[in-house]
Amino acid sequence: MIRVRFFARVREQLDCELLELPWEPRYGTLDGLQAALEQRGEPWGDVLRQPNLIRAVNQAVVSTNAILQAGDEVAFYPPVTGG
Amino acid sequence: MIRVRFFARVREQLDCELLELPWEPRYGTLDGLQAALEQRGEPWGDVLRQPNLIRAVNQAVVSTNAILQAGDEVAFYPPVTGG
Amino acid sequence: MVRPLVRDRFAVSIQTEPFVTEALQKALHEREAGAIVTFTGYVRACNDGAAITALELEHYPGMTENSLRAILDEAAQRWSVLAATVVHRVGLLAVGEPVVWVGVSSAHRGDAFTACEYVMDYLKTEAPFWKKEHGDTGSRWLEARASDSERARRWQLP
Amino acid sequence: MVRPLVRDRFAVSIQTEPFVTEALQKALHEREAGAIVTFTGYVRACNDGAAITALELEHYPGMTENSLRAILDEAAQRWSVLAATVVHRVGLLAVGEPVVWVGVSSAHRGDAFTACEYVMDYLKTEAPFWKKEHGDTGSRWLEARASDSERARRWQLP
Repeated sequence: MIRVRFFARVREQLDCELLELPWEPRYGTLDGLQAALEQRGEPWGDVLRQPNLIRAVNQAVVSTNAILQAGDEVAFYPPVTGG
Repeated sequence: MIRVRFFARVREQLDCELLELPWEPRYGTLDGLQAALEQRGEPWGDVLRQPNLIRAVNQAVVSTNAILQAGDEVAFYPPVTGG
Repeated sequence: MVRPLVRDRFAVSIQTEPFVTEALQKALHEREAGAIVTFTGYVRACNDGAAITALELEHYPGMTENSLRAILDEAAQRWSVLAATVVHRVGLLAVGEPVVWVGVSSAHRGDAFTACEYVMDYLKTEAPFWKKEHGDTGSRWLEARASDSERARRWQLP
Repeated sequence: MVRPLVRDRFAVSIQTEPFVTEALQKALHEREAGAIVTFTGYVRACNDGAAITALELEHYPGMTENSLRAILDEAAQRWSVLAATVVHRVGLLAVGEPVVWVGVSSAHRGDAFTACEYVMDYLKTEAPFWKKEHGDTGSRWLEARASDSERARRWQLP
């Protein structure tokens, strides 16, 4: 299984907070997972292609592509605005 | 009259907190006042000739010489160490 | 990166409840501390000209705490810090309420000022919190500010 | 230089009594304030290797207040400051006791951090306070530090 979380504006736009996906080989990279999610149709494609989207794997920000394994937690969110 | 205050180490070295001097023409400048005080004998000469002595006239620091008038308040003190 | 001796003095709290700065500051103080610098961030009545009625704060539980601890660890490696605390509130906050508190204690003031400002600049750009403003004319998610990114970049080592 | 509208929000207190930082900070807060930065200085147990039992603080009544107000005025002219307070204790203080508190409120954190640090740097080098340390091996007046003069010089305008 792979767990995918969405936060803030991204969460609202997708109307989705958490996906728990049975493991598939196409989820073996972060880019592969994102492509699979974009293929779910609108609004998924537009929302996940927005500029400045932040991606985190196992609660650490990833700035390029990354290898994923079953059990990983991935998050997509907009630039942070706390403080 | 001219009022002369001493603070901290300078106060202790002179064993004097406040002088109230009847006005004399030789007190007409800050340097003149200091020379007159230094002539009071030891420890006055040594203490007032110490490096880094700060001089204030009417509660404002003065870095060179200054004109004094009857009624002025002059202070001599070491570099400040508050905070 | 496990550094238990240092970690003890570094505290992070994500909470909905208000905080009492006096108590937080007292907990930071110790015999060798000559200086404590604190930052408190508040919900402002007005932002970019829009009147605000409330602020809603979302975060990424787990990652937020790890992110703040990593920022404190980095500050403690770069400056001489005796203890440091970050408290950040989440949920719905009214205008005037405190949102975040950062306190740093140090032997001398230079380290305390610098480390406190560093923690705030990285918290603003790295810790996964998001603000949604509620106002008379509706609600909107805040946009990240370029000025915050620039402030954080000042701290990058060559 | 009379600026009554500004002066109202700038408070200076020289006192022997302890202070409560929570109350001081609350008095600084207003609806437009997004940030409050505070500095608290404490009596350290140890200074330059010598064990301290108490610290005695002398000041120049009248000049001290004027000097601190002038420093706050200058800070308010150079940065966007909503309100600022300086509290400085005098008399005999035990190890661990707070000596000085500086708080600055501003719309944004950059101005609050900078103005607070500026006030402390000038207080250290210009306000007429003197510290005498009492320890196991006797008493001594503290010497001014060159590092404090250097910190203050950083703020000089060209």
